[in-house]
Amino acid sequence: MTDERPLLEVRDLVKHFHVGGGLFGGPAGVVRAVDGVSFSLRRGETVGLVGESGCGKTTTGRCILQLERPTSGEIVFEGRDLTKLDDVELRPFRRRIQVIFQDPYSSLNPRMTVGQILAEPLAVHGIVPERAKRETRVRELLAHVGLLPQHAHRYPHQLSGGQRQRVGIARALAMEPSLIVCDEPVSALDVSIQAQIINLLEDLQREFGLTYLFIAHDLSVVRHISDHVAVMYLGKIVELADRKSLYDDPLHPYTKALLAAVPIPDPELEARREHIVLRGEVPSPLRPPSGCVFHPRCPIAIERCAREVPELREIRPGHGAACILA
Amino acid sequence: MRRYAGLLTLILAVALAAPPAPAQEKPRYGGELVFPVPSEMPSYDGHRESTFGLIHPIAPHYNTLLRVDPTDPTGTKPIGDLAESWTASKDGLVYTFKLRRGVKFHDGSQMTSKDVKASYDKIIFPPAGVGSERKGSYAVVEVVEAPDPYTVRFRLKWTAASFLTSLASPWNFIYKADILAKDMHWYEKNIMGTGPFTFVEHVKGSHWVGKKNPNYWDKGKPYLDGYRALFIKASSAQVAAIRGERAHIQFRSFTSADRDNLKAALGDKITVQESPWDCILMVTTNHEKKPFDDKRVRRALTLALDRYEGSKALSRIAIVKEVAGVVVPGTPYATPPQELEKVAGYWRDANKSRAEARRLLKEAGVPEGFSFTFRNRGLPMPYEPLAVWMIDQWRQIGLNVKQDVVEAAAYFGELRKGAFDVAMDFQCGYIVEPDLDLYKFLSSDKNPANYCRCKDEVLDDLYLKQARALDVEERRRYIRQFEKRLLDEEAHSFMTLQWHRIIPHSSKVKGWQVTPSHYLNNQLDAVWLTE
Amino acid sequence: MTKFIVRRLLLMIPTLLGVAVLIFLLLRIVPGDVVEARYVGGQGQFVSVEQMAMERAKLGLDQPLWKQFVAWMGGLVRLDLGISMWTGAPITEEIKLRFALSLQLAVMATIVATVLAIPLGIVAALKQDTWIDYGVRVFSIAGLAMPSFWLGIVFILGLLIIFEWLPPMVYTPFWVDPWQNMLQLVWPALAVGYRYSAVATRMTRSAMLEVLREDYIRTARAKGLWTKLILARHALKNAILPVLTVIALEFAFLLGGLVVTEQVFNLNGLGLLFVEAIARRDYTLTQALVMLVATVFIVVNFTVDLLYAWLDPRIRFR
Amino acid sequence: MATLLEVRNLTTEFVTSGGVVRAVDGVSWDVREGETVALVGESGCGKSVSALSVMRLVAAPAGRIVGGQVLFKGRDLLALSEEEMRRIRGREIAMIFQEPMTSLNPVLTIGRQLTEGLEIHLGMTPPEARARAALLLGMVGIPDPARRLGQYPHQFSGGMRQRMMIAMALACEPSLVLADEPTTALDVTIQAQILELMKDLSRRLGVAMLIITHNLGVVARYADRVNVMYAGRIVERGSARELYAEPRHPYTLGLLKSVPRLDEPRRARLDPIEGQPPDLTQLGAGCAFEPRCGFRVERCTADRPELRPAGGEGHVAACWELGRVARTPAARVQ
Repeated sequence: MTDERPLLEVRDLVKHFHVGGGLFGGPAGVVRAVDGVSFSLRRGETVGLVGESGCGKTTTGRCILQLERPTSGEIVFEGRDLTKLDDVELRPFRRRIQVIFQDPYSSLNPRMTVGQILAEPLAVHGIVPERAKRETRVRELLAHVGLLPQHAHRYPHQLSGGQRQRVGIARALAMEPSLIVCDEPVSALDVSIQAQIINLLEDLQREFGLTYLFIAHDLSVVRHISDHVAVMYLGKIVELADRKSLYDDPLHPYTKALLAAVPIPDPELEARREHIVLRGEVPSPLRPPSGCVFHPRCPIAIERCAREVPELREIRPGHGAACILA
Repeated sequence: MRRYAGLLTLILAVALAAPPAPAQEKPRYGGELVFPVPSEMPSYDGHRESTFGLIHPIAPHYNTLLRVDPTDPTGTKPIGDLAESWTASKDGLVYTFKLRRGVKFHDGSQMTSKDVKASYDKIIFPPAGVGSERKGSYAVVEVVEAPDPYTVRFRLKWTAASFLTSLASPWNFIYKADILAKDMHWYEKNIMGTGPFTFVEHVKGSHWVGKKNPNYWDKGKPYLDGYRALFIKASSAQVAAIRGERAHIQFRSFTSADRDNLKAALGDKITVQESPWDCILMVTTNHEKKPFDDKRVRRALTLALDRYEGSKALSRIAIVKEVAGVVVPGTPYATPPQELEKVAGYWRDANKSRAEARRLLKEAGVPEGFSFTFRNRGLPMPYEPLAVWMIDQWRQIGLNVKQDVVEAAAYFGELRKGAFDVAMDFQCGYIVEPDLDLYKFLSSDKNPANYCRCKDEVLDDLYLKQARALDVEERRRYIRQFEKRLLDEEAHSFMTLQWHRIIPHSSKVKGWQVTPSHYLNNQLDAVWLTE
Repeated sequence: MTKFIVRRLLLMIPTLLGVAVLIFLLLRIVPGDVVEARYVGGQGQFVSVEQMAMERAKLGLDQPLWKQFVAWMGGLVRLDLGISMWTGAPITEEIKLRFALSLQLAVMATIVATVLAIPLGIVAALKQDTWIDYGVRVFSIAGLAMPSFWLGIVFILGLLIIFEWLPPMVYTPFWVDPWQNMLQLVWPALAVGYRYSAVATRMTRSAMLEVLREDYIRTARAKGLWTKLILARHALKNAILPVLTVIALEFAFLLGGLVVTEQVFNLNGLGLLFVEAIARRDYTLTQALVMLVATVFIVVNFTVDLLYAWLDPRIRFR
Repeated sequence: MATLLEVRNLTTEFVTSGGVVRAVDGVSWDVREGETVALVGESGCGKSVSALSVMRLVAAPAGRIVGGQVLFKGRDLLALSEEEMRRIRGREIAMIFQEPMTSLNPVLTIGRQLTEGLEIHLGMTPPEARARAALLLGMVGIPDPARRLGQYPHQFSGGMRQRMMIAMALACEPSLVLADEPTTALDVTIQAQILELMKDLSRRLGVAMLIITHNLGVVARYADRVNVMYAGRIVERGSARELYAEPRHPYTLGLLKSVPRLDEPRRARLDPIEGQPPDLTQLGAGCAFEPRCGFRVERCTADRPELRPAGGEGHVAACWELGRVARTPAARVQ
C-alpha cells in the first residue's frame, strides 16, 4: 500500500465467447461472460470479487492469468499491458501471477508426490536450478504452508482436503509471485478447515507482501479477507467499494439482496431478520436483459431501469455502484 | 516317414504307369461333378487370359482343334479334337486339317472351318485393341486358310517341331465366327462353344455351373449330367470341401500334408494321383551387377545347391519334388538322370560341388563371406521355403545372402527394371513342350521376360535349331546342348526343383488322368462318377 | 435438428473427397499395375511390351493422374462406379452380391453380438463380483482371445467330425432360400458375433455399473420404484449409449469385410474381394470399395449420432 | 408432538480398502411430527449415511447397516421386507438430494420422473398423474408447468431442478422428507428461495423434515432442533436457540467460532479448529475430537464420553469437560 501505482489495473475488460455456429450454421451466439470490467489492485492488498455462478468472476480471473485472451480491454500488470504481449514476452509475467484453485485435488497430478509437484516448477523455470537446493526449498515451502517435511513423500490422495489446498498454495508460492488469483480457494473445504486456510493466506500475505485477487461467492469470507470488494452480476461490476463501506452500507439492490440472503448462524437473529428473497434466476448471459441487467429481479426497479444502462459511478468517495437509484 | 516315402513313390509309379480308369470298367452316366477352383477368371476369353481359374470351369464348354491325349500321363501327345485327321507337307510348312462333321455350337449352328479360322486369326493376328495372350508363340504361322467348310490349312514361315502340340493348347477355344465378326470382345463375357457342357450360370466369387450338352458330337459323351465349379480361395476350405465330401476333386494341386490328412480321414474314399508339375522356380542372375557378370560366380551359385538332398527335405513341406533340368522329367524331351548328373549343380557328390564352387569364387576374386541380396516374390508357397533352403546352401560355400521379399504384384515390375542382384523367377507351362519351356531363356532383347539382362547368341541359335528340328533325336540333342550351356557353362539362370502335383480326389471320380500341367485335361467329356 | 442433419450430410462431402484423393494417390504410389499383375508372372513371356501398352491405354492408365482422377470423380458424381480393371465388368455388378452377403453377415453377427452382450453385460453388472460376473467376464475375455477365424475353424471341424456335415459352400441369398442361407451364414455369424460381443459385453457391464452408481438411480430408488423398472427405464437407457457406439462401429468394421473369416467359411464377401482387388492393382474396384466402406463408416457414425440424439435429449436440444 | 421417526443405536459400516469404517456409530435421534430437525457436521461425519440408512439405500455391498432400529410410526423399518420398504420410500418418507444436476435422470422428461411415483404409489392413471404433476410444479413455483412437464432436466437451471426435486419428494404427500444438503450446490440468492420454499411447504403441508447440512447459517434459520455429528457420532443435540447460544461441546463451539459472520464486527483473525478431520479407519478408544480439542484432558484419549444432559430441556452433549466448556467466555457466542 506504500506504492502509489497499482500492481494490477484492469480497464474495461471484455471477454465474449462464441457458442454454436460453425461451418454450416447451428444457433450461433455470443456469451458476454465479462462485459466491461474495471478495477485495480494495489500492492499488498486483497480485492474480493463476489457474485453468483455465471457472473463472470472466474472468467475475469482467467483473463488476468492470461489463460483466456480478452476480447478487449487492458490488463496492466507491473506497468505492462499483458493483452499486448505475445507468448514469449508473457512468460516472465506468467510466473509473477499465480493461481490457487477451488479444487486442489483435480489440479494436482495424482501420480506425483508432493515433493515432485513442488520441485517441478522450481526446476522448469530455473528458479532453483540445483537439485540439492531444491529439496531444501521444498522443505521451506512446506513449512510456510504449515505442512511437515514428510508430507513431501506423500501423494495427493493421501492428504486431506485442507492439506491438499496447502500444497496448492505452496506450489503458487514456489514461483515467487507478486499476485495470486485465489479462485474460490476455500469453498470446497470443510467449515473447520476454511478458517485455517484463510488464516494461512493472510499470514503469507503479510510475510511475503503478496497481493490477492480473491474470487468467491461466500460473502462473509470475502468480507473477512478483502480490503476492497467488487460485486459482479452478469458480466458487470455492479458495486465496488472498500470492505467496510460495502458491507455496512451497501448501495446496490443486488448487493443488498445478496447480503440478506446469507443465513447467519444465530437462530434468534435469523428469526428477527428481514429476508429479501430475490425473484427469478440469473438470466442467460447469451441474452442479457436490456438496460440494467439486474432490473428483472430488482425489488426496486422502475420503468427507466429497463432502458438505461447504469454506469458504475462513485456515489460516495471510494464507493461506486451501477444503479440509477443509488 | 521313410516307410511313407516308399509308399508315395509307389503311388507315383502307379499313377505314372497306368491310367486310373481301366478299360474294363464301364462308365456310368449321371451325376454332377463338384470341384473347387482356387482362382477365378477375370474374363471368359481363353485367348486372352492365362489363369487355370478360366480353364477349370470354362474348358468343358469348348473344343479345340487338337487336344492333348487325356489318357497320356506325360501330357504331350496331341490328338484330334475338332480335327478328325491332318496331314503335313513334306517341307513341314503346310498343315492341313480335316474337321469333324456334325459339330454344333450350343446355339444349334454348325461349326465349320470358318469358325476355326476366325478363332485362330483372333489368336495369332488380333485386330488392334484385342488382347491375345499367346500371339507370340504362333510367330511361325504365316496364314490360316479355310479352303472348304471342313478343311483348315495353316501355312508356316519355317518348320516347327512343336507346331502340332501348340495347336493342342487348352486355351485355343474354337469360337463362332459370326459372333467374332460382330464383336471381338463378345467372348470375354459370354460362352458359346461346341464343348460337352453348356453354360448354366456364373455367380462371381461363388460358383460356375455347366450342364450336359445333349447334342454333343462325340456320341455317348459326356457322362456327367453337369458340373459345378466352386471358387474357393483358401486351401483349408478346399480341403474341407473334399474332406466333407462336398466336392470331388480339385484340379490344381494340394500339398503333401493335405493329401495325408485326407487320406487319413477318408481312407479308400480318396484316390491320389501325382505327377511332376510343369512349373518351376529358378534363379536368375543380373548380369549388369558385379560379380554376377562373371560366369564363375554364377556357376558357383548353382553348384552350391545340393538338389538331391534338398528334394528329400523340401518335398515334405513344399509343393516341390523332382530334380529336373529344363524339361519336366518323365516326358519325351526330359534329360535322362545319368546325363543330368553331369550338369553343374546336379553332381551326385555335393562336397565336390561345393569345393568347386568355392574354388570358382576364389578364382573370381569373390571374398569369403561376400554378401548379396536375393530378391524373392511375396508368395508363401513354395517361394519361401525354397529361398530359405537356397540361402542356407549358399552359406555353405561362404556366401552371406539376405532375402528381400517383394509383394507379388509388384515383383516382376522390379525384375524388369533390373533392380536386383539375384532373384527368384518362375515359369509354368500349360503343355509340356520345349519351345514353351525354353523360350524364357532367350537373350533379353528377344524376350524381355528373361530378366538376366544378358545376351547369348549361342542359346538363341540352339533354340531355333531345336524348334525347327523335325527329327526327334536331333531335337533332343539340341535341347541337351541348350541345357548344358544354360545351366552349366553360362548359368545365366538355373533351376531349383520341379514342382510336384498332388491330386487327392474322391474315389468316385473316374476317367480323369493327372498330367504335368494343371491346364490340361479339363474338358471333362470322359469323366464319370461311380455313384 | 434438421439443420444438424443437413450440416452433417454436407460435411460428408469433404470427408469422402479426402478419402478419394488419399486412396487414389496411395494406390498409384504402390508399384505395379493391373496390366502387370495380369500378364507378367506365369506365362507373361509371350506378351509383348506393345500389347501391355495397349492394355494400359484401354484402361486409361496412360492418362495423366489428374485426368484419371477427374474421370473417376465425374463417374462418382453420376453414381457410376465404372468397370473393374481386372474383369471388365461393371463394379456395381462385382460388388452387389458380395455386399449383400457382407451386409447380411454383418447384421447377423451384430445381432448375435447384441443379443449376447447386452443381457450378459447387465447381469454381470447387477451381480458384480459374484461368480456370475466372473463367468461372464471369462466368457467375454475368451471371446477376445480367440480370433473369430480360429473359432470358425473349430466350428467347421466340429461339424465335420461330430455330425459329418459341412455348411453349404455356396451363398444362397436369403430371399431365394432362407433355410440354405441360414445354414451357411449362421456359423460365421456366431463365430464373429461372439468375438465382437466381448467388447460390447464389457462395455455394457462397465456402462451399467457406472450408471448404477449415478445419483439419479439413487433418486429412483428413493422414490420407491421397482428394481426392474429402475433398470429398464432409468439405467438401461443411459447405459446403452456407449454400447451403441461400440456395436455400431463394430458393425461398420464387419461390413468392411472379414478377410480371414471369409476364407475359412468360403464366403463370397467384400473382404476377399478387397484383398484381391488390391493384390491385382484393380484401381477402380479398390477405389470403389474404399469409398463404399468409407461411406458406410460415415453413415454408421451419423446414424449413431442421430440415435444418440434420439436417446439423449441433452444432445437433441443442444 | 408425537415422535414420527426414531432412530435408535443405528450403526452402519462400510468396507473400504483401508478396512471397515463405522460411518454411523450407534447413533440415536428422532423427528417429531411436523418438526424440522437438522443434522449438522462436516463431510464424512456420517450425516448423509444416517439418512440413507433410514431409507435403506446404503450402497451395497460395500455399505451395510449392522445394528440398531429405525422406528417409523412405530414400525422398525430395518425389519421390513424389501417390498414393504419400497412402499414406504417415496410414499411415506421422501428424500431430496444435494446435487440437482445429477440426481435427475437426464434422458427422462420431468413429467415422466414426476408421474412414475404417483402411478406406483397412488395408483393414478397416467392422465391423473400428469395433472397432479402439473399441479406440483406450480406449487414449487415453476412457471408454465404443463409445458415444462415435457422437458428434460438439462433444460432447467439448477434452482429449477431443485424445485423439481422438491416437487418429486412431495408428490405422494409423505409425512417425512429427508433433505440431504438441499441447497449446497446453489447460489446464495437461489439457496434462499429454495429454503423459503421448503419451509413454507413443510409448514403448509405439515411435513416433518430432516435437513442435513454443514451450513450453520441454514440450520439457524430453519431448524427447530439440531444434532451435531462428528466422526459418526452425535456429539451434541439441543434446540436450535440453546445450542447456538450455549454450545456445550468443544466441537460445536469451534465450528461456531471458526466461521466469519456478517452480523459481527470483522475479527482480525479467525479461530479455526486446528488439525485435520479424523480418519475413520484410525479411531481410538477415546473421544474422536480429542486430538483437535482445546479442552482435552487425559481421560479423553481412553474413554469415549456418552451424551449427557448439558443444560435446558433435551440439550445433551458428549464431553467429559462440559462444565469447563460452559464456563468459557467464548462459549456464549453472541
